[in-house]
Amino acid sequence: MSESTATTDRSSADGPESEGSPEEAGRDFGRLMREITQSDLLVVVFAIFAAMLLGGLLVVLADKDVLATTGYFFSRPGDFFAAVGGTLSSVFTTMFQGAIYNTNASDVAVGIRPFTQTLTVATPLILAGLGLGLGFRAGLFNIGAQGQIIIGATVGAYVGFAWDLPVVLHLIVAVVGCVLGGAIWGFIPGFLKARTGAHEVITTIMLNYIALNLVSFALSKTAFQRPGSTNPQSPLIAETAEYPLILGSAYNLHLGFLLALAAAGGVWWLLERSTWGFQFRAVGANPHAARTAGMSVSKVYILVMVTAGALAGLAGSAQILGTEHSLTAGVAASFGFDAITVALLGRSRPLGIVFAALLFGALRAAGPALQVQAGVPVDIVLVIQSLIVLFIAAPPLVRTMFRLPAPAHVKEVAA
Amino acid sequence: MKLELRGITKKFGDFTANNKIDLLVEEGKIHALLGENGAGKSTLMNVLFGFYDADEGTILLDDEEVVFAGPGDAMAAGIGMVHQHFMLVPPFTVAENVMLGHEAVTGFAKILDLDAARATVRELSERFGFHLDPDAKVEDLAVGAQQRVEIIKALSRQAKVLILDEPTAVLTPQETDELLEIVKQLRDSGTSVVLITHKLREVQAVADTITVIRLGKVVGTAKPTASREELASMMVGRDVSMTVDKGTAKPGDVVLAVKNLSAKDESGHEQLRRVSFDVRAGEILAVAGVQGNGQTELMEALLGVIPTTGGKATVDGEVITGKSIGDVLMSGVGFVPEDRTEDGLVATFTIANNLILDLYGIEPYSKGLALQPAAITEHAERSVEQFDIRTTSIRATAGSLSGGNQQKVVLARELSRPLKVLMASQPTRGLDVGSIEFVHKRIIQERDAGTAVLIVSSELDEVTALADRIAVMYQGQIVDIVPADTDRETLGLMMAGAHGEDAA
Amino acid sequence: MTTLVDAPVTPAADDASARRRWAGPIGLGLIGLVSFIFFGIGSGGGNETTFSVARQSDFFTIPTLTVPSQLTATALSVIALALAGLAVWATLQRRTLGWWLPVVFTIAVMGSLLTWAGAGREGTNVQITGLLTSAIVLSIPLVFGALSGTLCERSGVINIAIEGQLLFGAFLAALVASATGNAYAGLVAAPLAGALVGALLAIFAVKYWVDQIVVGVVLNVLVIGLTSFLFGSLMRDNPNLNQSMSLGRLPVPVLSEIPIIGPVLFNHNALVYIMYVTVIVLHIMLFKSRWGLRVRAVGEHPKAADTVGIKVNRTRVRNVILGGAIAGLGGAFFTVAAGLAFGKEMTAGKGFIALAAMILGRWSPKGALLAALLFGFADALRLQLGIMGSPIPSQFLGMLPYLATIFAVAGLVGFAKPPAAEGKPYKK
Amino acid sequence: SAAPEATPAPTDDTATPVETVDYKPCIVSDAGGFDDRSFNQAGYEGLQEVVAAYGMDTAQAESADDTEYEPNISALVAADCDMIITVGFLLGDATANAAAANPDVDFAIIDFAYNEPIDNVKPLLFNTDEAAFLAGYAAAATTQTGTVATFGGIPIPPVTIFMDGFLSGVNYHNETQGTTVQVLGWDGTDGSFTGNFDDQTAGQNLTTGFIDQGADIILPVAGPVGLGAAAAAREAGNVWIIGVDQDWVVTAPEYADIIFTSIMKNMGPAVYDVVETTAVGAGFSNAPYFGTLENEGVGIADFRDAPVSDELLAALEEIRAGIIDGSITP
Ligand SMILES: Nc1ncnc2c1ncn2[C@@H]1O[C@H](COP(=O)(O)OP(=O)(O)OP(=O)(O)O)[C@@H](O)[C@H]1O
Ligand SMILES: Nc1ncnc2c1ncn2[C@@H]1O[C@H](COP(=O)(O)OP(=O)(O)OP(=O)(O)O)[C@@H](O)[C@H]1O
Ligand SMILES: [Mg+2]
Ligand SMILES: [Mg+2]
Repeated sequence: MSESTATTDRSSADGPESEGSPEEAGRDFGRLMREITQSDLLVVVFAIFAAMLLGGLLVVLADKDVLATTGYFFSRPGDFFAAVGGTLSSVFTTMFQGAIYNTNASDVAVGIRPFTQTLTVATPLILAGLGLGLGFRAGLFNIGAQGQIIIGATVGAYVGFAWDLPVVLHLIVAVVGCVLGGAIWGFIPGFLKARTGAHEVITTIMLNYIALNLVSFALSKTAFQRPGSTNPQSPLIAETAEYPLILGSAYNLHLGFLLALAAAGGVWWLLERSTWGFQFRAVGANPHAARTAGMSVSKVYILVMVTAGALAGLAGSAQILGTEHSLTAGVAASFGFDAITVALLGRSRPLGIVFAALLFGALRAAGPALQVQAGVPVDIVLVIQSLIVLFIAAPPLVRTMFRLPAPAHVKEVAA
Repeated sequence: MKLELRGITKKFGDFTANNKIDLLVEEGKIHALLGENGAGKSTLMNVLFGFYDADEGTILLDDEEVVFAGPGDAMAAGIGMVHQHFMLVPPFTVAENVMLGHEAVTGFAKILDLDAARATVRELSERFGFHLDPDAKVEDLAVGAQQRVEIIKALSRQAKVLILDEPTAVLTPQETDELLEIVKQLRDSGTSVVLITHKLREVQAVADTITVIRLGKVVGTAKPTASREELASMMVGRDVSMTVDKGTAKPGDVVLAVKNLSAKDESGHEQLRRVSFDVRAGEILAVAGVQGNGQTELMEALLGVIPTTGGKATVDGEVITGKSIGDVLMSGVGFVPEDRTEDGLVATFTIANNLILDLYGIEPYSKGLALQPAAITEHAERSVEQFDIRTTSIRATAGSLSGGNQQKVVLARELSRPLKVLMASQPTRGLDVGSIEFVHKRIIQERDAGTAVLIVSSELDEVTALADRIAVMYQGQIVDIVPADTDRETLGLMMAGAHGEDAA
Repeated sequence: MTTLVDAPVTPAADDASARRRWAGPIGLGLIGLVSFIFFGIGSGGGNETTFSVARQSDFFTIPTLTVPSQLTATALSVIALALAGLAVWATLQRRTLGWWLPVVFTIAVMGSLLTWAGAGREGTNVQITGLLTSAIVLSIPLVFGALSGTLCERSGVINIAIEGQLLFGAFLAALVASATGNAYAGLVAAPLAGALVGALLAIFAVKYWVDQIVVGVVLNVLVIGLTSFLFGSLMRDNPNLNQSMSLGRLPVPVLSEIPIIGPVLFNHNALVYIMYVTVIVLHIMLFKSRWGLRVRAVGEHPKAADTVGIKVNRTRVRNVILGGAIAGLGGAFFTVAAGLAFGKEMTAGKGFIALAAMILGRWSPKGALLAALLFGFADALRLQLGIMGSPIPSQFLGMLPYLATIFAVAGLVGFAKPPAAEGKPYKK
Repeated sequence: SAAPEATPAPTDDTATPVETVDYKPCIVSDAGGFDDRSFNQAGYEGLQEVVAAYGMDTAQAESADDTEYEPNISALVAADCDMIITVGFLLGDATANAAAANPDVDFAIIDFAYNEPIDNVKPLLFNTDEAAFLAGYAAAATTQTGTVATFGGIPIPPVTIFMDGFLSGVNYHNETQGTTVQVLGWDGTDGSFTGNFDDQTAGQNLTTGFIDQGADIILPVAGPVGLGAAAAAREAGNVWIIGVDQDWVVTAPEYADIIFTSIMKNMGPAVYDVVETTAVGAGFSNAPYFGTLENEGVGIADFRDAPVSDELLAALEEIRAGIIDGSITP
């Protein structure tokens, strides 16, 4: 039930009543009602609305059709507002059609494709986000997911195209490869922090760049290139190493997504229900007390970073075994960095991270449609996406903007 | 300056910490505010100081209604406060902390005039017989020393109304007397003082009027002439025995043996020099001494928080020095740290979790990797009820508890498993008389159950009340180990370095 | 630099402190050994290395210096090893040696590396002056960025938006400079751009308690999006709004004519001199002035600051805006100072390196400068080796600055304690 | 839709089209984006021209990163594009998949060829090294210091092919004319790279470094980073820059006076032709298009201010002929 409160926890230090518990079912119901009226869900809806408006206006400014009308604005203001309205609505509908359901699709099967695309894109974000969230809970600000994804994907890719193994086994070995790769890349900063106190922010940033150079180097060697080509692009991985498509070949959604959900469950259990997680959270909240209580802070740091790396490695597997199937220097896209926002938006709670990742997935999935159908320049697409995130991260702002009631526990401070 | 509070109500969420409290402090009077832990004293003072804004009620200074947007306004209005939870910036030096907010500066770049600040600190600590190095970093100071800084900080501002929230909680008897003298002087020079303390002797010594609050309400006022028993029962709402009745100890064989133990602190100074002593099963050895004479390091070295540089310590013949903290704890050592908020609790964790902070790894709280929620809850509810921890729920965060109740959480945790040795630093710091009585009972119970108990306390009353034998520490060494009935004066002298026999 | 070796304070470091003392010496030893084997022996007998310290632009022209590669590289490596030995001894004696040791050590190793790199190359010789000059130049945005981060975090606000502030500064500088036809106008505009981003960060993080890192990351994306869009539309349609304007050099009289030091330190554009001043002023203000004391109090223990009447959130807002302005000023480096027109995402992640430099410099302006210089030097070295042509694959050369940083933080700096209240919104 | 105007083409103001053709050619960029001063931009501008000339409808999708190629192509397919031009080898797989899934859509891909041809994909390839060879020869003949230099963004074939051609051009001059001009920054296998296509200041410092080593003609193969090189050259004086992809005298006029020549890779015209022939001409064929000196798919721009002798120009003409008839291999 930490879960149920997870997304609404403002921080683990909020009000004296930080947890619900079975035996308080009655009060829980009261709280539930409170949370619905004041919940972040409502805020999210309004946040997206606000961001859309702002973003929409930007699109309008970026749109010459509309700008044209401003010229003779005073003579025929109607045109202007018509144009503005037109652009706005096309942006709204396109985002919906691009990310959730394609309303002008011939049949449902086609109509839901955008949604499956959202889930597919969310997969690596969930996994990497879980890793980072784990670190944040333990007080480690790990921004190394990018590098961990890259190394994981590199190892996995090699297993995928260079070895040939029987069906199921090949996939398993490839996934393990990704996990190991990521774990090793996570171990380094964990170890350095534990042994020398080296700040993880520095080491992880640097390791991201190093990973990028490593993969570029690998791709400059024939062992990683396609026969007869010198392009920095690996051969396609064997089909035996690919994640099976769970909805058939018409959709990109692959097994990795289920794996991600499972991982979310696992991480929740690890954090909230296991002795490891208990130590992680204790060290994160008060290392002095944790140490006095006999926990080994260094061990926790290493453990956390390795686990985080492994999860990022899994995210790498979603990329290489799930969608890309061929290793390039850009295999990690910007997932490693987006995952930071995802984890923080999800307040480092597994369920929160899943939701945040889905939001990001939807935003990314809507990108191409926005460009092609609504003719929104890619840069403005970026802006709209970031605005949505910003507003969603700012419930107090959205509340003031839309006069929503503030949740009781925000006022409280654990002195 | 005359101070009046009318109908102050302060709520935290749905919990009411102050309920329509009226309080009148006459000009030039010392007004003692009594109440058990969690009664709402600090909250009330924080409201007065403008740190919390009250949900209801008004504040009047010299019959003028005032509204404080923040402590800044309060100070501008002439109110100064010594906070129970020190408001000091750890990495700053004493001087910097004292000057913060009303700095002496030179030049248009407003460069700090640190010498002026140093001077102030020296001059004040002269006057109060505090020994403070203006250039010492606060984070390196023992809690007692930090308390002195907090006091100097408040006094250096020449407040017209001075709020003292448990200023003597961690002072030595001598320091306490000095402080009370100052307070009297201040009163005579017209300052109004609100004094919060759990030490009734001090109240009787200096208070002009006494107000007692319980569960956030004023339950009455009393004359300084009232007996300690009367005051105590007013606070707690039941009769409290001021003296611990403990049977004579029946020491068994040596459990904790310390041989020539030496240790350095983090800054590399040797704080512990070849300390040796034994504690037997079923006896209490109390370490007396002025704060900062190595007691802290002794405890930390025994637990393994700081590395030892020589000697060894054994529990039932098993060496514990050099072991990991976890192993030491698991070998049957219970530890109550000196600084509970820093080392004893995780403020953002639920009470339930704090109660298993060092037990999470053992049955029944976990099986293998898996925590056992049911057991954890059950344990939490048992402890809360046994130790009478005042809280709305075991799921409340430890940070929301009052000082006394936080201490109870730590004790409850450490006493909730079979122990060979119990090591407790300042076990009753900041506790109300009721809780003190309770804690002392529990410690003696533990002794009678055959546990070897090692207590460090700067509280002579506590030392004499609990100890079967008293070890006096001075400058990192054990001056002498004397019987429990040694008189206060002798102890006082020994704490200043004199040996037992020449002292007597 | 001495501050970089004082004793660690928190448990993380306590656990490590016992071993940590060794990380440094061992690291030095290993590097010394590598230097000896690869550069010393590796230089190959008979080869010669030519060092040149003068550039055609210089006032004095100093003849190039040619040395026997193997001998020189070996000698320098031996010196490095000796220093490493000294460090080991000092550790045994529980003594701390001053900042000079790492510095001299680095110089020795670098010397032997360069000797090796230049061994037996007729066409190219080792350009000491050029190397050091570009080290300074490449560190400029890092210094400003790290200063910005320091200002913000000292008051308790994490500033991940440095990248965005640099980029927006670069953008506005180019735009204004081109529009007004005056590079200095751009130099003035840059801080405004940064301050604007800073203000947004402040509003969301301080007023609305949004997670500071989320705001920062989002602001970065926002700035990238906006500048790229305007670059692709506004600036593309009217190229005269994005010309390459240059501040031009302002050689300091006399000083700039000293060999090596002159060209390296005193023959730059205004921005560099502003940088020198900013570092010094900020260092003094932050650690010696009332303003600094209050800022640090707010960042360490806002509640305590509040109880002595310091306006916590006001202080934070001001610092974040000021920090933004400084980063924005640093952004001017990419355009008007470098004499370049604006280009999409031209800051290329420098903001994040600056963030690392801030931590490496332990949240102090002086430290930020040193850390940034370290990185700038490693970066310049990487370019120099590429130019002279070296057997090291270019991708590994590309790693050099990052590896150097990791070594510095793990080996020399070790544990650094951030401002305690960093990242936590102040709610009462 | 507002698409074409959203990222306006230089040809916005072209006269109203002669005729209106009902054909919809579209384009997907790689992660470089349509203003990369390189093949994305060239391809995009070529498309805009042909679209404007024949009043065609069009659409484009810029890829923010490698994961967006496939979604972007499908979005264009969904937008009923008749032809989709994809830019760069990174889009190779995505294009092949899309082509297989949409046999009725024509594709053209720049800088990439498949081992076995695909019916509805036309590769557009460029023997850039032929042109670079000429530039190299000219540089070797012109350098005062006997040192020329080149550097790249990242070591990938589309970049290194320039450096290869340049290098062998210089070497050819050394062999035939007995000079000992040396090339810094590329030895045929590895060399100097900024590590990305964004960091102009890195290019600037790299160039300054080359100049310190005496180089007086420099070939930056790094998109916008080349501008950093130009700035450094301008600052140092007496240093020439060789432009790439397009004629920099046109695309970077402010540096016109220090542009030695440009190694042109005429992707714009190539795109124009492919679209034109498919839409209004002979129709689509998947036969690869090779840009060569012969068909002027690649070439070098005129030496404007550069001090080149008539002998050199003559020599270059011979070499061009030699390359075309195969007697000289770049
Ligand atoms: N910030 C807070 N949030 C929630 N509850 C709080 C907070 N501060 C105090 N409380 C609660 O209010 C009550 C009064 O606390 P307060 O600190 O005033 O007690 P006190 O009289 O000072 O006790 P002590 O003698 O132990 O200091 C306690 O029950 C405490 O748990
Ligand atoms: N309702 C409950 N009943 C019994 N045990 C519980 C209950 N809730 C939590 N626990 C135990 O306490 C452990 C920590 O849960 P809790 O919710 O207190 O931590 P948390 O709220 O996640 O901590 P934080 O708020 O710091 O993240 C759980 O793993 C479980 O073992
Ligand atoms: Mg919780
Ligand atoms: Mg209190």
